[in-house]
Amino acid sequence: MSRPLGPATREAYGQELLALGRERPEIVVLDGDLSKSTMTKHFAEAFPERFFNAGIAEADMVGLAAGLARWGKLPFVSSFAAFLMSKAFDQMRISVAYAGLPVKFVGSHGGISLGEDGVSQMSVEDVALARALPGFAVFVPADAEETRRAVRAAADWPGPAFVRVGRPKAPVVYEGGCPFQPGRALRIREGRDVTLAANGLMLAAALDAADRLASEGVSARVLDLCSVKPLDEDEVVRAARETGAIVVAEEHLLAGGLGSAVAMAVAAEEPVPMAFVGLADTFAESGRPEELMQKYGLTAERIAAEARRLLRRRARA
Amino acid sequence: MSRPLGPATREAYGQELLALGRERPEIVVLDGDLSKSTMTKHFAEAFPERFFNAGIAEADMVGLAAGLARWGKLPFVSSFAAFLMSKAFDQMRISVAYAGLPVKFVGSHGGISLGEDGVSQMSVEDVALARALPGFAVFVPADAEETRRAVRAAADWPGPAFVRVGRPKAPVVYEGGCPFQPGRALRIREGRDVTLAANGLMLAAALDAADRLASEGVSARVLDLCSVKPLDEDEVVRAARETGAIVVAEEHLLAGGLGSAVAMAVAAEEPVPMAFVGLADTFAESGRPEELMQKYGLTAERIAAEARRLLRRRARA
Amino acid sequence: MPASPELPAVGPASALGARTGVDLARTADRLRLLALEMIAKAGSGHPGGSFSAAEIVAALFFRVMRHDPKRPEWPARDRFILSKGHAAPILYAALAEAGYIERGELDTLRRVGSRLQGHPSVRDLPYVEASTGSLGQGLSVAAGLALGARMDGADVRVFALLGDGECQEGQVWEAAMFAAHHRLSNLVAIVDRNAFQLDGPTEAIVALEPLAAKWRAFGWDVVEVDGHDAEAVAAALDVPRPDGRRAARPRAVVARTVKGRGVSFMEGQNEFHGRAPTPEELERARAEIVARLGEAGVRRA
Amino acid sequence: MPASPELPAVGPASALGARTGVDLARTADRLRLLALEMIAKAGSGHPGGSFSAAEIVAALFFRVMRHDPKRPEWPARDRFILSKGHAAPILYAALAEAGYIERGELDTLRRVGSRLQGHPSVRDLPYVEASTGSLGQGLSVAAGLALGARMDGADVRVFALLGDGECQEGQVWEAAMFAAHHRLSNLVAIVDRNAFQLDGPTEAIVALEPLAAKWRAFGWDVVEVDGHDAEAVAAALDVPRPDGRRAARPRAVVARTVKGRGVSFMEGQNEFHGRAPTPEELERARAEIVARLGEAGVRRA
Ligand SMILES: Cc1ncc(C[n+]2csc(CCOP(=O)(O)OP(=O)(O)O)c2C)c(N)n1
Ligand SMILES: Cc1ncc(C[n+]2csc(CCOP(=O)(O)OP(=O)(O)O)c2C)c(N)n1
Ligand SMILES: [Mg+2]
Ligand SMILES: [Mg+2]
Repeated sequence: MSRPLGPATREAYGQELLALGRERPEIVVLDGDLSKSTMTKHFAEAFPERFFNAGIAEADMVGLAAGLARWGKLPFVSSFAAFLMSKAFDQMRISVAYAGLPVKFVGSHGGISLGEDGVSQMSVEDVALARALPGFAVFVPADAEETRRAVRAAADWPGPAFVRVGRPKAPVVYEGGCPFQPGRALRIREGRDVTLAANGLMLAAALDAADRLASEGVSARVLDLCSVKPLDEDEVVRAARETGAIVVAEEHLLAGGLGSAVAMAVAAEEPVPMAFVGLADTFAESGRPEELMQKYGLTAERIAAEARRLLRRRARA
Repeated sequence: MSRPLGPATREAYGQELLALGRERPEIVVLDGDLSKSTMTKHFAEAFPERFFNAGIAEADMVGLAAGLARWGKLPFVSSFAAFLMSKAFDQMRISVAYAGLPVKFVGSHGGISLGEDGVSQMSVEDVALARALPGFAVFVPADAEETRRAVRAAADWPGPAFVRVGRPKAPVVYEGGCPFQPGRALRIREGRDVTLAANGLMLAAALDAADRLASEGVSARVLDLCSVKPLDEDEVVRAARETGAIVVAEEHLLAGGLGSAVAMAVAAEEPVPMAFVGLADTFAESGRPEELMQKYGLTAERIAAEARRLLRRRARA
Repeated sequence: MPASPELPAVGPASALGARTGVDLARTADRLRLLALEMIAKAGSGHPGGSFSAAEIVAALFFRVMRHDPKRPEWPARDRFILSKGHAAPILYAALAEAGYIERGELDTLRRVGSRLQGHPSVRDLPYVEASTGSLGQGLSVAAGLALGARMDGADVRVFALLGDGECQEGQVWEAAMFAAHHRLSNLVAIVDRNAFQLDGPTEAIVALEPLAAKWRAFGWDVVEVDGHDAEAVAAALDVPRPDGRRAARPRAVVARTVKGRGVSFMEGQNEFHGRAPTPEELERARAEIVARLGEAGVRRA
Repeated sequence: MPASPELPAVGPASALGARTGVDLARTADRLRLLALEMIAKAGSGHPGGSFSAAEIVAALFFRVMRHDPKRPEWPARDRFILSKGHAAPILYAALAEAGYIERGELDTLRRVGSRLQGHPSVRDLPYVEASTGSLGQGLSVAAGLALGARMDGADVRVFALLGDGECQEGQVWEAAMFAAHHRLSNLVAIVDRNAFQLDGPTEAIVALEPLAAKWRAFGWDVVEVDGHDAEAVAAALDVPRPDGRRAARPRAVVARTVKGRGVSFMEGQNEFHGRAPTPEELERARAEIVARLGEAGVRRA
């Protein structure tokens, strides 16, 4: 990627959680024996009496958080996104979502870019699962700055929320602050010919793709859809209307992810040709993050190629 | 619903499992203390030595099945769809899907039509979760006849599979046998003006909606998308091209369900206006099945209304 | 102000000791009667596990727990979680008997729009702390409440009622391990040891014995008790308040019970795990309970 | 045909008794050396929990288990599941040492396209029975294999190696309860009791003690053993074959170990739970192991 690398989004989470902890005494934090990786360790060091290590027992951890929330605390709960969503989905469903409790989940090591540890630790379905929890907000920030905003927004969100953060250093997208708000898409680049919508690490890739396309005379709009849920349907539909084609890119399975949410919104209001960059029905593997992103097609080149394909098709039509 | 009621799809499952058990000695069945409800009891009575009650321990049950499959058995695993998918997702992800083992999951009491027991027992996210498991086939049969075919197809499917069956008696859609095949949509009614695509109990509702529309001079095609995964993208795209509008109906959350799969296929190849009938981001509640279907908009009227809306919009355009 | 046996005072006005006047055995039967009628009216529900828990729930609501029906969200209330959520009817009966909800509302059980969901919903009802129905989750939520209470130095106890079959869920043991580690002595787990789960006897399906030894090995202070001796149950449940002498361990009460207890033809008959009585069965069951209560007791129920 | 200490015969040709000639202590160190180099080359991985398990894995692969590297899918093989999947390097070392894979392939650990995934993948490697890495799942899969073996009357034993931290997962206790209920005496669970999990000491995070009592209360035949005394470990693991005298209970071996064992500056140093050695650390660690093995032993490793 051509953008300078900033801190990992998990590191930004750790720092922002520490800051929030200073401001809000009701915040408590739970982790599932991964505090050194999820970066809740910063909070744990500063507020040991408000930090609970649930051990390797994710289901119990989510129930504990529900109880703490019902008591009146504001719990943040972390683990790898894979274990958080996959091992405790039913607890989120009943103990948290159905109960309507404001528990905040931050899953780290989202996507395949965690690299060498491989499939068991990779979360490529967390967004699909979180979207399937009524009342949950779902945010996938792109860089450190946006993570800080998203974590704060999660704390303020009235119900439960899930935020996905990542392991590797993240390309800087937002230099002078990020105006992230739940339910709002951020149009970070204007464009007429095609829209590139993305979040997480794929947002920087979308910007790079837009650069490439610009050099070919194609004007690509770029939307940051960090707020997967609620989705800014208006802005998405506007993009469909004004640019006539949309490529959605995400570090996630295509099934149930961001692309599917955008596809439904667009189909309902302003059907236009779309393309989807993400993982088809497959597991990834161990490897260096960049190599994996390349091998599994999560790249700026791929986004640009899909955009070109949509434009060619429009030209033919 | 206006179609005659036949056996519940869970009952058809129980019977077909028994038949399969007679034919294939390698089939073993596991249940999570719900064999009287999931109807694996028929198999359990006939083949007690090939039936294992895992107790109320769904995660372990899925792991046991993985071990049995690795040993060389062909395990069918049942519980309520809600507990099966929600409590054992990670075990399906790693012990089954990543391992590529042919374990067959049949979740009963899918959807909200289980009625009085209420939210905790209702599964409205099972299809989204199953779709997010690489290599899984996902079938949602509409009636007893189709269930028999789908259960058999699951047994034959080379990898893992999930089949959703339901609690209440199901309207008969297939009288003289059902030609269900994985990856094949069934065009059960021809039509030119709009396509109604559905599965499970909503298929009968779609047929009823088509009847209503026919009486208004609208020719509605009806597609049975029992095979949610693999999805018959060709037939779906053909429907888009030939009818120009699609309503998708499912007894499931809109997030990550059948509608989202169809929306992506259509957007990628032949964008047309679509409407989605299903549960928005909400939990249902206890109540009589018909009342719930009515209250949450899972009805023929609603499908017909959405079709009319799409047609009016097309007329205006 | 001593409470009358008919309508026991459960609020803070009544000192705990004063409530020893309540006839818990009769109260338990009154809860059974309400639960029975509720389930019959709804046409579905779980009598077996409601009845086995009647004395436990009676002891909690009308003797052991500090709570005030006029202030359901009173911060100093003791908390109760029905982890075996399918026994909702016995909880709803207690909520009605204590005055949290109207007696008449019990007729709405399991109907569209009702607050009386098939399984308890925290968003719908007063004095309900957790949404349950998916087995295995309640003890974790209870431990979270107990932890919160301790963080804030609140003099509050938390009670969670579990099924024995439910103890097959691994999450129960996760919660047990965590609670013991954190020495949540303000937490009490009660296991309704009725020896049956949905498909049959627990020991035939996945055996739980030695159950008390399991809880002990997980660090709990275990008391075994006859779950239909309401006074004995109350004594076992009434752990010292956090500000009192600390047990330093959470307590598990293994209450030996009979599924369907209180109605002869339901006792140990697991078909009544989850089905409503027919009209005839309703009458027979009603007659049995009424015979024990006497007409006076019934009028109030 | 007695096996040579350098390259122990592990196939069926060698009667079990004949394999007592293998020097398990040396073999364990050779596995450590391979694991160390593999992790260093990969630049990431988990030395701590690989080293604590070296004697256990050595005892299993080179003494206790019946298996034949020339026939990885031999139906009569004993099965092994590394439930604590992050210790993959010690498993891969054993697979190489036994001859299932080439020594050179170890250099591909964690690289794109390699069969040596960060955590074991059943689809990729011979003599691997389960994909692991998400903790808590292996014992259930092992119980399923043991059950399948028993159904078919196969004379096969199944071994699952768990972390101690991993025993905080409820699924482990679900599997324990099921296996005891079904008297899966052909199943052995080994707990690598190295007293550390990722964030620190197990007893400081969520205490597991009394761990042996837990397994016992869940119906297992428990043996505690020094996990670095490979001969003692082998003896504890070598449960009677199903056709022999039946223990009628599955066995749990709680192996007391030291995390990072075998490299002085890694022992009990939990930072080496999940990080690769630096080049200098690699040299120091290598030197220590080599000193124990002697040059002859190293050449073969
Ligand atoms: C996770 C989960 N699995 C399955 C069920 C279905 N179910 C409802 S009640 C029940 C049996 C419960 O047995 P037990 O805990 O002993 O309760 P009791 O005997 O007191 O009714 C089962 C399996 C459920 N509610 N939740
Ligand atoms: C379900 C799950 N949660 C969290 C992790 C992350 N993780 C990897 S290793 C580890 C610690 C394991 O401790 P233990 O089981 O004691 O293993 P050992 O000490 O032998 O390395 C954790 C928490 C995981 N792999 N799986
Ligand atoms: Mg019971
Ligand atoms: Mg350990």
